[in-house]
Order: sequence, then C-alpha cells, then structure tokens
Amino acid sequence: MTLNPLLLVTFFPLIGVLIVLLLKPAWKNALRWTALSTALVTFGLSIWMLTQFNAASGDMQFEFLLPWFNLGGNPIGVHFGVDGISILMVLLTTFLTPLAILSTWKAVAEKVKGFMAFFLLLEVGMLGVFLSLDMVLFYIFWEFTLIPMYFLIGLWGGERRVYAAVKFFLYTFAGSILMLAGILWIGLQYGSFDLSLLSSAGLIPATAQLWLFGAFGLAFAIKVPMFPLHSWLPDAHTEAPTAGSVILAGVLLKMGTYGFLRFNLPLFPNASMQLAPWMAGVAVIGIIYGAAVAYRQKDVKRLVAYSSISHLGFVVLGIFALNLQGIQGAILQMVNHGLSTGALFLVVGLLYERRHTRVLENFGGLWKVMPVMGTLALITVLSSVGLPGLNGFVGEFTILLGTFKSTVLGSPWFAGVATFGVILAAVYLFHMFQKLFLGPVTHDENLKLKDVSVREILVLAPILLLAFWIGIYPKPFFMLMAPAVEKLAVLVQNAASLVH
Amino acid sequence: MIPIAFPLGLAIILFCMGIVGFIVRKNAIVIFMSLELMFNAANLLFITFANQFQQVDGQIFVIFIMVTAAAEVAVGLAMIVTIFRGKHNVDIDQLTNLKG
Amino acid sequence: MTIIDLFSILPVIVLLVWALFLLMADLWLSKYKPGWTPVLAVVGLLLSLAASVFQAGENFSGFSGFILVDGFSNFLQPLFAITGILAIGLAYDYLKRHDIHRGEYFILILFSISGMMLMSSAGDLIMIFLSLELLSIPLYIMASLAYPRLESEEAGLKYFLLGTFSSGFLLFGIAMIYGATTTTNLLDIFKFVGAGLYDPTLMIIGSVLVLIALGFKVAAVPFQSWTPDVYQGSPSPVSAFMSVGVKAAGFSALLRVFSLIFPQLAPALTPVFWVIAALTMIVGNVVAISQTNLKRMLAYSSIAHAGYLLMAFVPFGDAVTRQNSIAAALFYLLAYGLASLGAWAVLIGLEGDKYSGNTLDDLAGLGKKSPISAALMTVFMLSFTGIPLTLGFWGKFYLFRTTIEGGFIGLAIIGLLTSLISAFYYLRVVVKMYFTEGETNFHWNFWTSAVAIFAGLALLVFSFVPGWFFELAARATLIGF
Amino acid sequence: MESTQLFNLVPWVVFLPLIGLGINLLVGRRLGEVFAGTLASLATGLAFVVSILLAVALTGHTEGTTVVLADWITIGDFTTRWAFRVDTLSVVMMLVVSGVGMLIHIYSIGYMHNDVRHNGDAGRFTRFFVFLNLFIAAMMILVCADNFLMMFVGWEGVGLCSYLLIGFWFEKGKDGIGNAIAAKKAFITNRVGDFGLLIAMLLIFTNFGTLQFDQVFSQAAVVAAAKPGVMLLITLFMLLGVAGKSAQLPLFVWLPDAMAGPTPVSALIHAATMVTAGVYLVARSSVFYALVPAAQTVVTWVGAATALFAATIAVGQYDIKKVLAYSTISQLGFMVAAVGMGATVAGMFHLVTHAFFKGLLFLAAGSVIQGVERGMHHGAHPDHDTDPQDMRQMGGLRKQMPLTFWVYLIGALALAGIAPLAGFFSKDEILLSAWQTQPAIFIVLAFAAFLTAFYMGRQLIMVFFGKPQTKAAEHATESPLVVTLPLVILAALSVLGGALNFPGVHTLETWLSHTLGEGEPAHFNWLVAGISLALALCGLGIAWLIYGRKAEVAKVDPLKKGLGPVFMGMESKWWVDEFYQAVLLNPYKASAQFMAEQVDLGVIDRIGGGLAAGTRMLAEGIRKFQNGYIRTYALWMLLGLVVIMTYIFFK
Repeated sequence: MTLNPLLLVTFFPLIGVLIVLLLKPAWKNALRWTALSTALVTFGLSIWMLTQFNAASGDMQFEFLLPWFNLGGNPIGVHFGVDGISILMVLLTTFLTPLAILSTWKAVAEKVKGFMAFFLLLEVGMLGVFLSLDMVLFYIFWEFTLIPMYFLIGLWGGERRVYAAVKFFLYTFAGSILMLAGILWIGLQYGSFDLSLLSSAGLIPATAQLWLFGAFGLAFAIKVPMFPLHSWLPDAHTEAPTAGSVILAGVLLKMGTYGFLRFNLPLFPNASMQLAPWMAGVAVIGIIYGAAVAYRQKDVKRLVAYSSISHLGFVVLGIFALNLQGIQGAILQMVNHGLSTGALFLVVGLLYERRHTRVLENFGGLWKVMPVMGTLALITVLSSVGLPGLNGFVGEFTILLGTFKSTVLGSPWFAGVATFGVILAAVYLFHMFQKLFLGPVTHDENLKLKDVSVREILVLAPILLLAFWIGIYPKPFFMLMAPAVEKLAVLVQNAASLVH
Repeated sequence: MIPIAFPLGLAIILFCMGIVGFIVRKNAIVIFMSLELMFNAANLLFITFANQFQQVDGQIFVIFIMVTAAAEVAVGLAMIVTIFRGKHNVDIDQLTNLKG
Repeated sequence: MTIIDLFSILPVIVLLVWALFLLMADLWLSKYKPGWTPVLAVVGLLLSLAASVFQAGENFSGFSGFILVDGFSNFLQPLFAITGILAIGLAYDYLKRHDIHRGEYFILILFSISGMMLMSSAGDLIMIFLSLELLSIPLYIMASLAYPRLESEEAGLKYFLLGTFSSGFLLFGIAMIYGATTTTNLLDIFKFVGAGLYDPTLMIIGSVLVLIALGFKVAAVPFQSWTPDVYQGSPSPVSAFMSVGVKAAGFSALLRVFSLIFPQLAPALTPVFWVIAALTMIVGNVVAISQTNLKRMLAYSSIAHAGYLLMAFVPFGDAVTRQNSIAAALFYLLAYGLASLGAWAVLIGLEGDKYSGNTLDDLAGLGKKSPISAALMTVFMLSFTGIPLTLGFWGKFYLFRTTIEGGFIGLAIIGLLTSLISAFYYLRVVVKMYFTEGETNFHWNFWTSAVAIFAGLALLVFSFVPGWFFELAARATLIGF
Repeated sequence: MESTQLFNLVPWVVFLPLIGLGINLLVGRRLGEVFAGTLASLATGLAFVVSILLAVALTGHTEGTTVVLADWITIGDFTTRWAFRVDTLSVVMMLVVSGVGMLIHIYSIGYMHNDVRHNGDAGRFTRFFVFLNLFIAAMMILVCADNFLMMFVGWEGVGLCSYLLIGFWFEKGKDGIGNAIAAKKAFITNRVGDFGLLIAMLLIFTNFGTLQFDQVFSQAAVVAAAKPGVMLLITLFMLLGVAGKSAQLPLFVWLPDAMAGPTPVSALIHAATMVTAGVYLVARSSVFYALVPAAQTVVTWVGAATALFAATIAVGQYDIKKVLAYSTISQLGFMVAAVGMGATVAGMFHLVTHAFFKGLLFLAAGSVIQGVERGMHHGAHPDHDTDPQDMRQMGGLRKQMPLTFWVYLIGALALAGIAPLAGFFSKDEILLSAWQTQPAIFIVLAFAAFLTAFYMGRQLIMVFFGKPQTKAAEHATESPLVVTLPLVILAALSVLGGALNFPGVHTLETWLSHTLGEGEPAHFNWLVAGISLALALCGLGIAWLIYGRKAEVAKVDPLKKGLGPVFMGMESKWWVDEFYQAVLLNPYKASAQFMAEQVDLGVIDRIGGGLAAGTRMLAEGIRKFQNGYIRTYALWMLLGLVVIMTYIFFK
C-alpha cells in the first residue's frame, strides 16, 4: 500500500525527536538545525498533501482506518482523515512550528535538547488532534499535548512558571475529563467511537445532546478559552517561553474552537441550535471583557493574552452563527489569530530578548531606535486590529456578517456589540503600540537596542506576507474550506429539522 | 435441645465484648484476649450451626480456626515482646508516632 | 485426594515446598552465602510462575470445591508471582543499606504469595479465611522487620492488631453465612441463594461483615486507617509489596465472594458499594494532597485507587456488566500494580540510610541528578493520573466505561473529578523533580532500577497494545458464573 | 473604440502610488531626498495624468464603467470583488486627490527638507513620502471602489495614513508623547465612525443582498418602500461614519489635534482630501438620503451646526494652524449641510474649491511657520521659546514674506467668500439651496459664513500686518521656489475655481448629473449672493476694526473684553474634549481597571485557587481523624459497620 500522507505528516516529527534524542546535549546548533529541518520537512509534506487534496469535495480525504483493538464490543480504531476544515489547521500548525523553532535560536540557550524534543512532540500531538476521526484517538492526542506544553512552560518559562504550568495542566485536564465521560457514554450508546459513523443527522436524542454538548463544550470552552474560564491563559502565556506562547496562541487555542466545529456541531446539532444564543452571548461578553481587561495590563504578554480572549470570542461567535458566513469566517479567523497573535508574541519575544522585561513602562520610543522592528510590529498590530486589506478584517467582517444575519441567533445585537469590540481592539492595541514604540525614549537602556537581525526578519516576514495575502485575496482559503463547511451546515440544518 | 437463639445470642454477645474490649483497653495483652474472644465467638457460632445442621464441616472449621489463632498469637506475642524490650511497657496508646 | 486436587494447587505447592526448603537452607546460607537466599527465592517464584502458566486455560475445581482453577486465578497467580519477584528485587539493595538483610524476608514473601495465590483460587469461605491469614501473618512480621526501629515495630503491631480485628469480622461473617446457607462452599452458596434456600437476615449480616473484613484488606474507607501508618512505618519494599499484593488479593476475594452474594442482595448492597467507592476515592485523593511524606502520599494514593477499583463493584448487580467489571478491575489492578511498584522503586532509590529522604522535598533536583529515574517517576505519576499513552489511562478508561455502562454516571463523574484532584499531587512530584533546584542523594542500584525500568517500559509499551490485555482480562472469567 | 480602452487604466491610480512607495521603501533612504521626493511626486503626478485620461474618456462615455480586477470574498450568497468604478463623480474626486496631492508632494520636497532638520532626524524624510504615497493609494481606493466594502478599505486606509502622519514626529509634542496621543485619538475617533459604517454595511447586505453600489442603489426605492425603518437606520449609521471621517459633530474633536502632523499633511489629508471622504460618501449614496427625508434633515442640521460651532471656536484660536483646522471643520459642515439638503452638486463644488483654497492656506501657513523658524535660527544665539505657530508672536510678515502674503491673502479671501474668488461661488450655491429649502439652515450658515470672514480677517491681520512681535518674526525669510510654486498654482486655482460651475454654465452640474441624476441647476440669485458677499465684507471689516487699527496686537485678545465668558468658551473649544474625557474616556478607563483588577484577578482568577484551598482545608480536616491511635481506627471500622447495618435494615 502507498504511504498515507496524513500518517506521514503527523508522525514525521517523531523522526526528528529520535535524532534529537541521539545527539549530544552539547551540540546545540546541531540540535536546533535538526529540529528546524524536521519542522520544515513536515511543512513541505503538508504542502504536498495540500496539492493532493481535492478542494471540491467536502468529505474526509486520505482516510486511514486501522482497527486498533476492541473494548467490550466497541471497536477503537486508528482513524485519520482530513477535510477542508482540518487541513487549514494542519497547515497552520506546520507553518508556525518551524518559525517558532527558528525564533528560539538565541532565546533558548540551555537544555536545548529537551526543548526541541518536546517541541516536536507537541507538533505531533497537535497534528493528531486535528486529524484524528476516532473520539478515543482524538482524546489521546488532546491529552497528550498537555505534557510537552507543561514541560515547555515549566522548564523554560519565566519566574512564576511552575504556577503557570500546573494551572494550565489542571484547567485543561478538568475540562477534558468531562469530555471523556461524554465520549464513553456515546461509545456505549452507539457502539462506536468513530466520528464518521456517529455524525449522521439526528442520531443522538435531543435531551442527551444537551448534557453531552455541555461535557464536550466545557472542555473546548476552557481550551479556547471562553470567558469566564480563561484565567489560565494569561499566566500560561506570560510565563511560557516565546516559542511556547506562539504555539499556544497560534495552535493550541484553536484546538478548542476546532473541537466545537468537529464535535459539538455535527454530533449535537439540536443542542447547538438550542444553545447557540447562549454561546454567542458568552462569546460577545468575552470580546468586550477581553478588550477592556487587555487595555489595563502593564505586562505586554498579558495584554496580548487578553487580546486573544477577545479575538477568540469572535471565532466562537462566528461558529454559533451556524451559517456559512459565520463558520467560514470563524475558521479563517482561527488562522488569522494564529498568524497575528503569533506574530505579536514573536515581537514581544524579540523585545524581551533584548531588554529582559515585559513591562510596558520600560519601553517607549523604540521606533526611533529600531525602525525595521517598529514597522514589522506596526503591521502585526494592524493585522490584529482588523485593518481592511490585512487578514484580520476579512475574518472579522465575515463573522459579523454571518452573526448579523444569523437566523439561529435571531438578533442583530450580538453582531452590534461585537462590532463595538472592534473599536475597543483599536484602543488597547494602539495603546500598546504607543507605549512600546512611540513617544520619546524614556530609558537609556533602550537607546542601544539592536534592530532586528536577518534571522528575526525571516521569522516574522512569512507571517506578515501571509497576513497580506489573506487580507487581499482570501479566496483560495475560503474555497478550500467551503465544501466542508457547507456539508456541516447542511448536516446541522437537517438534524434540526429531523427532530422538530 | 435448646433453641438456636441462645447460643446465637451468646456468640453475638461474646463478639461484641471482644470488639468493645479491643477498643477500650490499652494493654496489648488484654487486647489480645479480646481478639481471642471474637475468634471464639465465631467458633461457637460454627459449632452451633454445625450442630443444628447435623454437619461435621462446621466443627472441622473450628479446628482450622484454632490453629490459625494459635499462629497469630505466636506472632503477636513476639511483636509485643520486641516492643517491650524497647519501651519497657506494652501500652499501645504510646504507639502513635505514625499519624496524619 | 486425587492427583487432580494436587494439580489444582500446583503453583502453591511448588511455592510452599520451595519456601520450606529455603527456610532450612537459609540457616546455613545466611552465615556463608547471604546473597543466595533472594536468588533462590526468585527461582522458586519463577518455578511457581511456570506452574501457574502451565495451568493456564484450565477450568476445574479441586479438593471438593475448596479450590477453583479458572481464568480468574490464571490471571492473578502469575501477577502475584511477578509481584513477588519485583518485591525481592526492590528489597535486595534496600535491606543491605539498612543492614536488616535478613533471609526471612524472602522466605516470608514466598509464604505470603502462596497465600495470595490460594486466595485467588479459593472456592470456599474457609479457604478464603485461611489464605487470608496465610498471606497476612508473614506480612505482619515483614512490616516490623526493621526492628529495633520503633516506627517499624509500631507499624507491625498496628497492622497485626487491626488485621486480626478485621479477620475476626471475617470469621464471624463466614459463620453467619454458614448459618444462613448451611454451607461455606461458594458454588453451593450461589446455588442455594439462587434457589432462595437461605436466611436473608443472617446472610446480609454475614456478607456485610465479610465486606468489612475484605474492605480492610483493600483499604476502603472507612476501613483504611491502617494503611498510611503501616506503609510509612514498614520498610519501603514491604510497603510496596503490600500496596500491590495485598490489594490484589483482597480484590480477588471480594470479586469471588460478592459475585455470588450480589445477585440476590444487589438492591441492598449496591448503594453501600456506591458510597464506599465514592468515599474512598474522595478521602484518598483529598488527603493525599496534604501529605509531605512520599510514603504516606503513596499510601493515600493506594487508598484512592482502591476507590477506583471499587467502582467496578457498583454495577456488579446486573449480570451483563459483571463480566466487564471483573475484567476492568483486573486490568486496572495490573496497571496500578506496575505503576505502584515502579514508584516505590524510585522512592527506595531515594531513601537514604537511616530511613531518611522520603519526603517530597527530597525529590528536588532529581531531574538533573538522575534523569532516567525522574523520567520513569513521571511515567508512573502520569499513569496514576490516567494520562494517555500510559497503561493507567486505559485502566481508568475501561473502569469508567464499565461504571457508565452500569448506569452510574454520577459515580463516574465523582471518579473523574477526584482524578483531577489526584492530578494535582501527582504533578507536584513532577514539579519537585524537574522545576525545583535541589540536591538529592539518589542511590542508583541495578536491581531497584531494573524494577523501575521494567515497570516504566511496560506501562508505556503496553499502552500502545492494550487490546491484548483487555482480551486477557476479559478471559478471566469466574468458574460457575 | 480607444477611449473605452482608457478606462482599463483605472487600477493604475492605485498601483502607481503603491509602486512609488515600494521603491522608496526599499531604496529611497539610500538614494537621498531629491530622488525620494521626486519619485513620490512623479507617482502621484502619473496618477493625476491617468485621472485626466479617464476624464477624457468619460466625455465620450459619460455612463462610465466598472473595471473588475479580482474576486475578493465569496462565501455562500455573499460576494465582493476588487472592482473600480469609473464615473463622473469618482473621477472628480480622483482629479482633486491626485492633482492637489501632486502639488503638495512637490511642496513637501522643500518643506520636509527643512522640517526634518528642524526636528533633528533627517533620516525620516523618505518615510514621509512613503506615507504620503500610501495615503494617495488608499484615497484612490476609497473614491473609485464600486462597492461599500472596498470603499471601506480605503476608508480605514486613509485613517491609518492620517494616524501615521499625525504621529510622524511621534517623539514630539506635549510631554514628548503629545503627537502620538493625537494620532491615536484620530484613529480611534475614526474607528467610532467606522463602527457606524460597518453596521450600515451589515444592514445593507442583509436587506439588499449585496454591497455593490449600482445593485444597491437600484433596489433602494423598493426597500425604502418595504422597510422605511431600515433605510433610516442605514442612513443614520452611515452618518456616524461621515461624522467620524469628515469631523462633524460630535466626532470632530480629532481634527484640531491632527494639526500635530507636518503642515503638508494638514493640507493634503486634513483639509483637501481625506476629510472630504464623508461628503463623498453622502454624495455617492445620495439616492438613499433622497429616499429618507428624516435622515436628510438630520444630516443637514449636523452639517449646519458643525459649521457654526467650529466657526465660533476658530475665532478664539491663536495657533495659525488651529484656526485653519476649525475653519476646515466649519467648511466641511457647509458641504455636509449641502449634500444633506440634496444639493449634492453644490456640496461637491464646495469640496473642490475648498480643496484648492484650504490646501493653499495650509501650505502658505506652513511657509509662514518655516519662515518664522528660519527667523528663530537667525543670529548668534537662536531662541527656542518662540512658538513658530503662535499668531501672537508673528505680525508684519507681509514685508519679510511678500509672496506668501499675497497667496495667503487670495486663499483667505476665497475662503471668506469674496467674489469673484472660487469660494464665493461654491458657498453661494450652498446658501442658495438653503434659502430655497430651509430658511433656518440659511440663517445658521449665513452666520457661520460671517464668522468665517471675521476669523480669517483676524488671522490675516495678526500674521501679516502690524509690527513684528518677536525677533523671529523680524528675521523671518521667504520660502524657496519649490515651496512657493505650488502656492502660486493653488492660488490661481482658488481664483479661477469658480469657473468650474459658473452660474448659468454649470459645467460641474451637468458633469456630475451623469452619475447623480438630473437635478435642476440652481438659478443664480442676486439677493442671496448679495447677502453672503455683504456678510463676508463686514466680517473682514469688523476684524480690521478690532485688530487692525492698533499698532501692535494686544497680549490680551480685545474680544475678551467684549465677549467675556463667551470668548473664553471659544478660546477653550467649548470644553468638548474635557467633556468627552469626563463622560467617556475616564469611565471606560475606570471600568476597565475595575474589571482587570477586581473582577479578573479578584474573582475569576481566584476561583481555581479557591477550590484548591478548599480541598486542602478538607484534607486537613480529615487528617485529624488519622490520629495514630489504634482504638480510633477500630472505632471507625465499627462505625462503618453500624452505619451500613442501620442503612440496610432501616432503609
């Protein structure tokens, strides 16, 4: 049989892990290059997969199904598959990982070996989450991602890293155990853990859907994170090493929103319909709340962390608009947030490397000192602010469009308030940019800061180019996801009609 | 032929005495005796039922139990002796270093 | 007495004979070749392991129903044998370092294990009592092996007194059941109970008393109080052995006894088990987070895991789920046993002379000092927590699945939440090892490490092929049910 | 047919500036000021040429066309594209933007040369032109978009450029941070407007199913009949957008602060082009407003009120640029009022002429400022306490800077509305339509016009007449040719601009009618013209009486005695900024602070920790029972037994 591209993409980083483990801890550059090249090859593989991918169909492709074992009559299979929704997440992962690794060149000076090993393991876990179609398999990968991230924060993090790491672990674990209960219940009721078998319309009775939605939803809501379950995020972000924050914001949070798309919508369509207004309401609160809190942060990383809460509020809002514009916008916004917030964290990381502080007050006037850096940071901020012509706007606008006309939500107020969040986004982000780069140079240490090096430009440039591309010509992205999303929307509609 | 209730009641009383003794006394030796009391209450019960069912197994069990009880006593006394060597008394209320 | 009868207890016979021989040989060996006793003990265990494997797949009873050889015993007996071998491996270096290298230890282990083996295949209540004593009495001695160390003696005496106290209950309970059903043979009891030929009052009292006695052995709340003290006071290898062997034996007895009592008394007993299981999980996990002594922490964690195992009993009422819950319990025992032995192994390596160095802070910096053992410890902790890619995850998975299958979602949720609490203190171990600076004095010893590595690898590797063990556990049916 | 071929050039009005800024971004710094400046000017100039060609093509095909470049967003039933609308309206805007833009580019070469040196960072010269080209590109997108969403790109794009250019000297200003704050203020205030526009677009799409101009406007009548409420909402939210961009009440506050930007920026963005985007938007969607009288009234009143309000403030200012800024707001009020009254052409006409003379005024003001700056640097020990923008420290400059004086005079008179300068005709048309439709509006606007004349007179006198008030003013010198040349051209335009829509000829009227539909040309009304001219003259006259006769300008403004508290209000901008500070900003800041500290750290963040602490306490509680006494343990076992028994027997 020919080698399945999904297996190749998912598990290729393991080869890198093996090599890394074989190398001597002292050979730091060798370790870095191994990790980087592994990540790059993985990216290449995912691109190759993209070329093989048939964008016209909304079905799962490259499906790989290998019966694993049987548990009391429940077959548990190694079932991978990719569709228009997950392929974007996969590409995002494989795209950000090498950049993140490249960004650690100077930042991670000791224990390089462990860092790289954990990082590649993390990539495997994330890809597995996005590609697995068996609920048990999904859960395994979902939980597995905790471990490398836990160590990345705990071993290479800031002062309060232990607290942050444990908090991160426990919060996510708390959510996922209830999801486990849900998974087990479904498996027992319907004799299978296989999504492709389960997500046929109207399978699960509406009453059961409600609490299953809760069980799964809680896990995902904590991961997203949605207000008020977010309090792990600022700590995790603040204490994690730069690369960790990038992946955390860029990919890990998407696991939550992806979960909503992959599980809650197709499996519990009625509950989704029923609870959509509530989810949307919480999402909107999150948008405003995150923006407001971000505005008053003194630590740059905390500020960006809260901005993530606000931005992901948009994503959840779009998902629960339950129409094409909303969902497609949400998916694109997942990518956008991955890019722009990832870039923001990279910028903050660069500043931290030079200045070893993240307190806003210690900066100011840096645009004069490091013009290139200033420009890159500005573009990043703009894409995060949702300036038309950059990626953020396309996502936000389509989400708002979907929400505004959503019949499920049935009220324009969600979109209205969310739109107000756009103003607040400008408030805190330009506040940040001003504190960092504008005004006079208030601290002499800042006067001799070096501008970005070629390597650092190499880290940021691809992200920003992609940001422009999505902003100006998002068509290919939408076309990639459209069939899958239409399938999903139809499924939800049918299920709702079936019961009523 | 006395009614079954009497020996049954006696056995239960003995058993409870054993329990109470175990809980209230502090001298290890006395606690030992209470344990024996509990065991023998069980023996009595076996005999009674064996007698009632006209079976022999019950009585055989009693033999087994006595043997094991003896073994336990041997071990137990040995322990108490070693502790006595150390502390020069056998007050179990002083054995509370391990707690929490 | 026929040859079949002897064959039915072949592993036990082998072990006992070997133990007696060794007992005499030790008189001479202990003087001239002290190193040989453990080796020979291991040989004996291997022999009986071979014997029990030789028995595999058989289904028959011996000694007129006193002994039952079935998938259940075939699953457990090798487990006991292996546990014994590992326990010896753990003790070898430890006893030397604390110069309590006494040959009795190894021989007593053999006796105790033969008791456990008998327990797993006991077909008669009296047999259960006898095997219980046979496995406990040696343990009483081993617990106080470290005399004249007071903690050890205290542990021994506590264990002994409370143990005897509980076996008093057991005995009285057996007598009651005997009175209720005119027999002590499990299969007969099952028949009579099924046919309704029994005195319900005596029966229920008796079974509750038995439940308490066995609950004591497996350390179920509120009969768990002895566990922390004894585990802390006894020499660590003994605690390790107890935490696995005794628990497994106790559960094997519980499964045997209650699989026959349940059909009739399910409505009465299910809620009891529900509450006990919930309490055990809660108390075990909650108290564990406030422990600073690792031995006590492991003790409480063992209580907690007893709670998880007890969950398997709650759906025991309906015959459909029963097979699953037996299998789940056995599978969980396997996962738990491996992780527990491994954790104790690391702890033993950590424990300095004079019994020092078994507090949480002594772990600080282990990640640097001895990366492998730290990594292994992490694996054990994750397996305890039930994180995927360890056998522990599948254990919990199967267990919770069974509980939900039985329709006890509430209990399952409690279990899940408590495992969240457990994550807290298991993680703390990892935090100490990796995230806090410190100087540990870790004694690397081949045998101790071998045990840890074996357990760690088993937990990791088998987690990729759990199906095989599920099959094995599923085949561990009880004869006659 | 080659003239239609010309239409396909339209994308270049965007691409050319982009190419210019691209090149400057990469190599501009290395190739020096002259190169960068000329390149940027060239890019804009070529865009101007393209615009002219388009205009030529339009004469043949007045219906115009749409040039589709590519799809943009397509989801389900929602689809937008990158498409350029070429019609008489958009081309007029293109001509103004690129034409005035080009002049200002050229001017900037000279101006910025001094400016960057005066502010001590010569390296920033190129950046200025990059931003300027970016602005031209964004403005072009705004004016030639064929759908609302693409227009929004330009809409926010120009907002960004204004942010960048206001904050061009981001380390200068009050406490060094003033400019940056002004920039932020501008952007966020605009965002508030954009919020309105966004909502309007959402409403439009949900009710029209498209955002394309032609399709939307063709359905407008139907929808208006079906859902009048919706139409009202759309128009009003749109008005919010207009108020943001065109600095109308209540969102005008950002424009005065925007003067922090270099003077060419004030001329180009904050007078000639960007701020007129709002007017353009209303003109573009005049179909909507025609259908919703209520909205029309609102728009008209907002415009008129702004016109008067800003004019009053302008009277009380001392900063030469601030006066012009408020005057701009006021003039924008005129335009908005005009388009509100349905006199779209008049609005557009005033927009064009205003672009000429207000651009001129700002540039001239810039020339004045730099003249004074040169004066400051003159002599052995240059003084730095002079504020080169404070009119009270100027005076008598007409001798030092004659050319600047003359062009400034022309501009001022044009703005004041003195016949036959451009301003006269355009403003007259607005007043005329007000006269015909709403007398009340006419009165307000007329008074505003009077004040306009007055404060311009005041400014002229304070700056150019009387004696020099400071050494700097004495030693001020005339600006170089590169600066003055654009002034002359603009001056010429300000003089002749009126011809664009000369009464009776109505070139612009007919030209725009192809896009806006036929409206009967306003017939020149001697009475109205007379009134407005008279008002203008006496405005100037009174200014002369108050300020001109005294030899030197009093330190205390003479009006203070006359008006007292009223003047205080004018001087301090009627405390609008303070009001917003108190009512909006501080409350938001406080509540955000509250959420960040009390709610987030205080409550939400504590939940997890609280649970952990609770568990710990529980643990400690249970430990008490584990007291080490064997008897206790036995007791627990017994208790368990008893409980179970009781449960079983008494359940």
